[in-house]
Amino acid sequence: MAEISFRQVLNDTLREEMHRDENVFLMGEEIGVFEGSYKITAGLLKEFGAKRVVDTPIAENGFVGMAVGAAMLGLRPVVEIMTFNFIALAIDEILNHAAKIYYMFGGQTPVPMVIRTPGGGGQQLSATHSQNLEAWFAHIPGLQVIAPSTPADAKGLLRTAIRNNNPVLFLEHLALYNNKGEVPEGDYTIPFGQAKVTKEGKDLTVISYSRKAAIAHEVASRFERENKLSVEVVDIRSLRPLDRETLVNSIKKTGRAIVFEEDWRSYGVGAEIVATLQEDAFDYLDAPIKRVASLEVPLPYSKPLELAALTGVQELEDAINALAPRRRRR
Amino acid sequence: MAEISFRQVLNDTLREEMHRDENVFLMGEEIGVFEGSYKITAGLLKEFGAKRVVDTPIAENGFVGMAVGAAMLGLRPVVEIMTFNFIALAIDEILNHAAKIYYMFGGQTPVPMVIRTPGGGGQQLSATHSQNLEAWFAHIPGLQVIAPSTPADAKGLLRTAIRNNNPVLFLEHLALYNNKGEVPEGDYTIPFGQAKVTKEGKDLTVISYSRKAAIAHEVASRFERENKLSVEVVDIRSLRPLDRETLVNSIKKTGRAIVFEEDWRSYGVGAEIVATLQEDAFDYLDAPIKRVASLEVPLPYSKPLELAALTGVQELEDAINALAPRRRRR
Amino acid sequence: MSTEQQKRPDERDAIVKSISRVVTLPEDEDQETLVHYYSQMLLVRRFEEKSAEMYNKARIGGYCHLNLGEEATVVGFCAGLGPKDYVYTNYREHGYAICRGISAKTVMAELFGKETGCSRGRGGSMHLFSVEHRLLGGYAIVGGQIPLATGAAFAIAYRGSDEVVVCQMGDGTTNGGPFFESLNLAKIYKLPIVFFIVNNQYGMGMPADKGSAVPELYRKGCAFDMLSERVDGNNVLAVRDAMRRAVNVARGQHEPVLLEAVSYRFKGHSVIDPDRYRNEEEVKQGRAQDPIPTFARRLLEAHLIDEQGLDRIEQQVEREVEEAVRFAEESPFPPIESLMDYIYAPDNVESERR
Amino acid sequence: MSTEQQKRPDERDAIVKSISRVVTLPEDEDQETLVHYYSQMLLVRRFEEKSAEMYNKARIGGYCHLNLGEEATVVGFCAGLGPKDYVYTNYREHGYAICRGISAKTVMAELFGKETGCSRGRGGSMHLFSVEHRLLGGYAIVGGQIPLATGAAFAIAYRGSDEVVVCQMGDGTTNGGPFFESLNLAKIYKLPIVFFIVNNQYGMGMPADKGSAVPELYRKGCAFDMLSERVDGNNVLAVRDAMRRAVNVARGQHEPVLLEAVSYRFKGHSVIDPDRYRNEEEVKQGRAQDPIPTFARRLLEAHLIDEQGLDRIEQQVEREVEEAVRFAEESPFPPIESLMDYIYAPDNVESERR
Ligand SMILES: Cc1ncc(C[n+]2csc(CCOP(=O)(O)OP(=O)(O)O)c2C)c(N)n1
Ligand SMILES: Cc1ncc(C[n+]2csc(CCOP(=O)(O)OP(=O)(O)O)c2C)c(N)n1
Ligand SMILES: [Mg+2]
Ligand SMILES: [Mg+2]
Repeated sequence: MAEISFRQVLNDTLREEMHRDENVFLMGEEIGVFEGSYKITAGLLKEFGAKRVVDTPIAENGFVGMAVGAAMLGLRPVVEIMTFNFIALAIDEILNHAAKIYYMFGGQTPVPMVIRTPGGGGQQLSATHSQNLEAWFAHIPGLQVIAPSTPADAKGLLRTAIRNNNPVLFLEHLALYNNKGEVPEGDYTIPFGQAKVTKEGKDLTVISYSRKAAIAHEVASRFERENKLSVEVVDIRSLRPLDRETLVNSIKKTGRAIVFEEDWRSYGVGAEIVATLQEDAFDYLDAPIKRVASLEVPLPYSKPLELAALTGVQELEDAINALAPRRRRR
Repeated sequence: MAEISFRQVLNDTLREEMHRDENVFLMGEEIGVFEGSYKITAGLLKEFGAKRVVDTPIAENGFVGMAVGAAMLGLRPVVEIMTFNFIALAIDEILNHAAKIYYMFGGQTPVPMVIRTPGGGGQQLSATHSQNLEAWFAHIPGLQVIAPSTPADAKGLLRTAIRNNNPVLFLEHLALYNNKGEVPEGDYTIPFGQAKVTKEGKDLTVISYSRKAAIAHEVASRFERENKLSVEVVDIRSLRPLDRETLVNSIKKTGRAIVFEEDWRSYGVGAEIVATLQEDAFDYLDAPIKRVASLEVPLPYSKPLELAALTGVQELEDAINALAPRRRRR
Repeated sequence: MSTEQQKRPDERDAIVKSISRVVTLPEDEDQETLVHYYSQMLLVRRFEEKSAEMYNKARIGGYCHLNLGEEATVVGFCAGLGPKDYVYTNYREHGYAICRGISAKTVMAELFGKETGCSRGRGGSMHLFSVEHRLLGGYAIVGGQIPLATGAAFAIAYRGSDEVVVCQMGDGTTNGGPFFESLNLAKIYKLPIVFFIVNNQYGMGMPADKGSAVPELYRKGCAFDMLSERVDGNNVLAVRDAMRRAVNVARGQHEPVLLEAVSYRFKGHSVIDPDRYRNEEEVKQGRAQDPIPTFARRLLEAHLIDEQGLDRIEQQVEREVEEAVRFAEESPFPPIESLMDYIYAPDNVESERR
Repeated sequence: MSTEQQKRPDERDAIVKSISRVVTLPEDEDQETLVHYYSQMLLVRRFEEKSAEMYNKARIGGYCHLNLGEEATVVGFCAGLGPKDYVYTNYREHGYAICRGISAKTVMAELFGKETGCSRGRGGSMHLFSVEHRLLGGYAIVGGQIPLATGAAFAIAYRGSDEVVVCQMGDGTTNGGPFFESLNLAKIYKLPIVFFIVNNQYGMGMPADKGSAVPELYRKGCAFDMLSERVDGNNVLAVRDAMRRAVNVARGQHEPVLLEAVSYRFKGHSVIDPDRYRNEEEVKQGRAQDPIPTFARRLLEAHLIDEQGLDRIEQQVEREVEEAVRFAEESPFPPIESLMDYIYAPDNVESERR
């Protein structure tokens, strides 16, 4: 298998899906002439023309709503919202329209569309450009929320998203775009609602998604090499629908868990994971599940403050060491 | 003490605060001539005039943003968003501006404002007019989220909200407006971040807020009268800041808890409560904390379906009976 | 038809402000059609009166917004469209659904929340929908339907087919961002869409000219160099003709058009609104514009119908409405087991190429 | 000053499209002021060049948007304001901060993320702020600042004081809902505000006339019957005078005004943008409009300064910028312990009556 970057695999997948189905088109700010703020759509305007790679003005509510309407007539829009933060301006069309139209009208019109958007902090983009709002969208029935951590998953899940008949929020991460990984050839798809054990372990489980899942995997692998603890890593991948079974099974095995998330701790994704596990795996838990999340502060620009606010490798290692069943292992 | 309705106490409190401080003014759709979609502002236009009771066009992003700007200059806007659902159009000004301006600019300008809005379903208002999105806002550092269940708390907390120097989301509930209760006279205020044990009990704890806390209190009182179980009820009242201590202390006493919430279960308020308790009271939990929440569906119009989708008295009683420590009590 | 020359020589679209004028009917109109418009207007009127009655009997729940007073606008709107054109509306859409061809029965059944309703009882009064009749929804978030309609027009242009989308909205909706963003998008992409403002002069209690910086709402088109026109919403033929002109431009030139029909809301904002905030004299004048008797007079004077004919129509309409209520009453509610259906469309439902 | 007669007899606000014209300086201008404008423009130019250099040296992080090419607009904008007027801008605001009187040192310190920065290092390049200088913030959500500025103007009207708010924004921002909603709100409430569009002809890679249905952005004011004017953004005096006229109207009549300055973005959207999407010839022409040498020539020809004078200014400016960098370098980062400060304002901070 070839080693491909996250950015490249997204670009390839969009191209392939556009070739496969003429109803698939791209829409968003600066995705054409500018080739995307993060170059995910590089070359696609040249290849497919302005009909299928649509540069929009800065009107998130307007063009996201347009995508919903186009989907109602059977097109398959793939919308790029330049960064996750700007979705705040389009939420009405997502919450009250995209997610409700199929149900509210008694199942007469599916809304097959994808919203791609990169989230995440760590590049000194300040408070309004560094947010992780995935918990909001995972809360909404009618939506599906996907957050891959590897190029392979990005390929398989983006294909599934584009072919799915319902609205999908496909969450990317600024700091993942340059990550490389092996990617299966061909028409590779991954069903929604399947978490993945990316590393087996027996002492404890780290549950994560998107960029933090990639970091968790590195940390766990290092712990193994340095034969410290045996850490299992579960990549949620799909926040809605959520794969409770895979999570529960891992806890039944390890009895201990950490949720590693980049969003704000309170009312974040980790809260749901913890609640789910204590409901379904209560008797298997040897210790409280820890949440390792970012500090609850509007992310500051100043580098030292930003570093202190965002959770990372150090916080995860400390949590693993604190939670590890030392005595039992003697 | 006088028995006053929730609606009346909100109206009285707004009037009193407007008399107390000329910087306090009201802004929103139909709050003046129309006297409010739910008549909370009845009579205030006549009393204070159009300068301080400002009818706005249908432009939530615009007038909520205006309130933020007016607050930056020292006014104290109290904005009504006709129903919680429409806040979707104003989220950018709340998330990226109201909640960040004080921090992002290094503490130079506080943003003292209140957004009042009624949420909740049960009146056949359909999918886009029946939502409970409080978990979204409770997730945001820089905001405060308040959700009273009694007229007395509404009085004390709304006063505090208006006098607070930071943005507050003050959550009301359509089905609470006609509820009556005793209300302390005078300049009664309640600090934020204090949950309240509204009924003492020993068998288990029901944790709730807003309308569901009122229902929980009724159910628990009936269980006592019918000397069934002894149910403690904790009204969170303040979702952000959250009073962990009061919640934990109740669990230390009862060992069992139910979170009773009207919002969608996944990634909702209950998830945070459960996560918090299993972190801080893990060793005191005799059974998994149950979440009794609404079904995850865009709320249907048809009455029988709507009733089936919303959680209520029956679901709470079933949960209490299922969770109760029967054997231990023999 | 630009903002400069929106007055037409035959004055059909001229604004009648206070006095209700009886224009003699043009020669070229055929009798059947004109009588049909009358009976449609009457059907909407009676249907809405019945809806209010059923609401007060608690057969209908939630919010219920009526087209009372707007019948000429509603009928003219639908008469100007082709069968394959798409319609998006706000929540005040009973009349549009009926004139679009959805039977009064299935509309009433929807208001009753029954499985036989046009949205299977899931939507209710504010959310009528029918793929078959190309009514792509009544929406209750003010302005929410406008970007959707713009996107539907985008899909038509993308496919190169020749339908047009017509997006209805109220006067109060034209002060919101979604309205302005959509007009700009429709113009830069040259989309086949008509933005149709029903200026019933109120958004709940807010007078149209108080919430908007410009009282003539069609003038907002100037910010987008958009063809814009205002028409007398109490004149069914003027509305129909203006709509035809607009639809022709949209279809033929792929140019969006902004159309404003000036009408009047006879009653409160919704059935529960006691309507205490309007000046009596004004309401009297507004109701004096009643498009239905006015049009009846025109038909009588042109000898296109006689009193008996009008009575027959009255009876037919009454029967149709009674039928609708009976049908709605007798229809079953959706089964509780179906509560979780339709949250997600299955993979096999290849979303229809409409 | 209505949209009809925006051309002024003295042509100061006429648009110079391709050739850069040397207008002789009007008599009534005093030397000091004119020379001061020149040195301010040069200061902005050198400050921005230095910012780019520091960004590439990784002293500055995040996004960094420069005013290169917009100096006449920036200086004219600030010259037209009174000291008590409030300014809201977007994220391309270094020049506005400096010309508003915030020292280059504290601005550069902010870009470095230092405690001595004008936002205590919390905001960075996109979020400059100073209560003292009444710069109420640079904002990075496109359009987000417009409702805020409108609300600030509301507060002024509420208090009956006589300041004016000026809200700067880019061309691409005028296609979004917040822009339109704010103009309508400002007009119906009669607020003392000037909406100032810097049409630098691009929103990132999107040409202004591609994203907007109307190429002349000031014309969007027509949808609100708002006084609107377009001015040559390369002519510092024309911008200042237009701003003065606008501010006078806003202050005196509490009428909002929409002002558009046509300028040109010399470089990429931000420092990291290689700017590959623009046509070379066009960029050459745009840069040929460089307002700084043009203005220098005018000063020389009017004998208001000589070459040595220009050199002295060049040196002063260089020194000021070097000073700024040194100050920023030497300033401390905010202490980690202060991370959680300023999330919530304490109760005792009675929010200042500004
Ligand atoms: C975004 C949003 N804000 C507020 C409301 C509440 N609301 C429902 S209808 C209405 C008035 C709309 O007036 P108009 O556009 O003139 O339509 P009309 O009711 O007159 O047909 C308002 C404010 C809403 N449904 N959605
Ligand atoms: C709501 C929102 N959408 C998109 C962006 C990304 N973005 C930042 S600047 C910009 C272009 C703005 O262009 P213009 O208004 O002309 O201002 P200029 O950069 O030219 O000064 C875009 C799309 C954003 N910051 N906010
Ligand atoms: Mg109206
Ligand atoms: Mg620009």
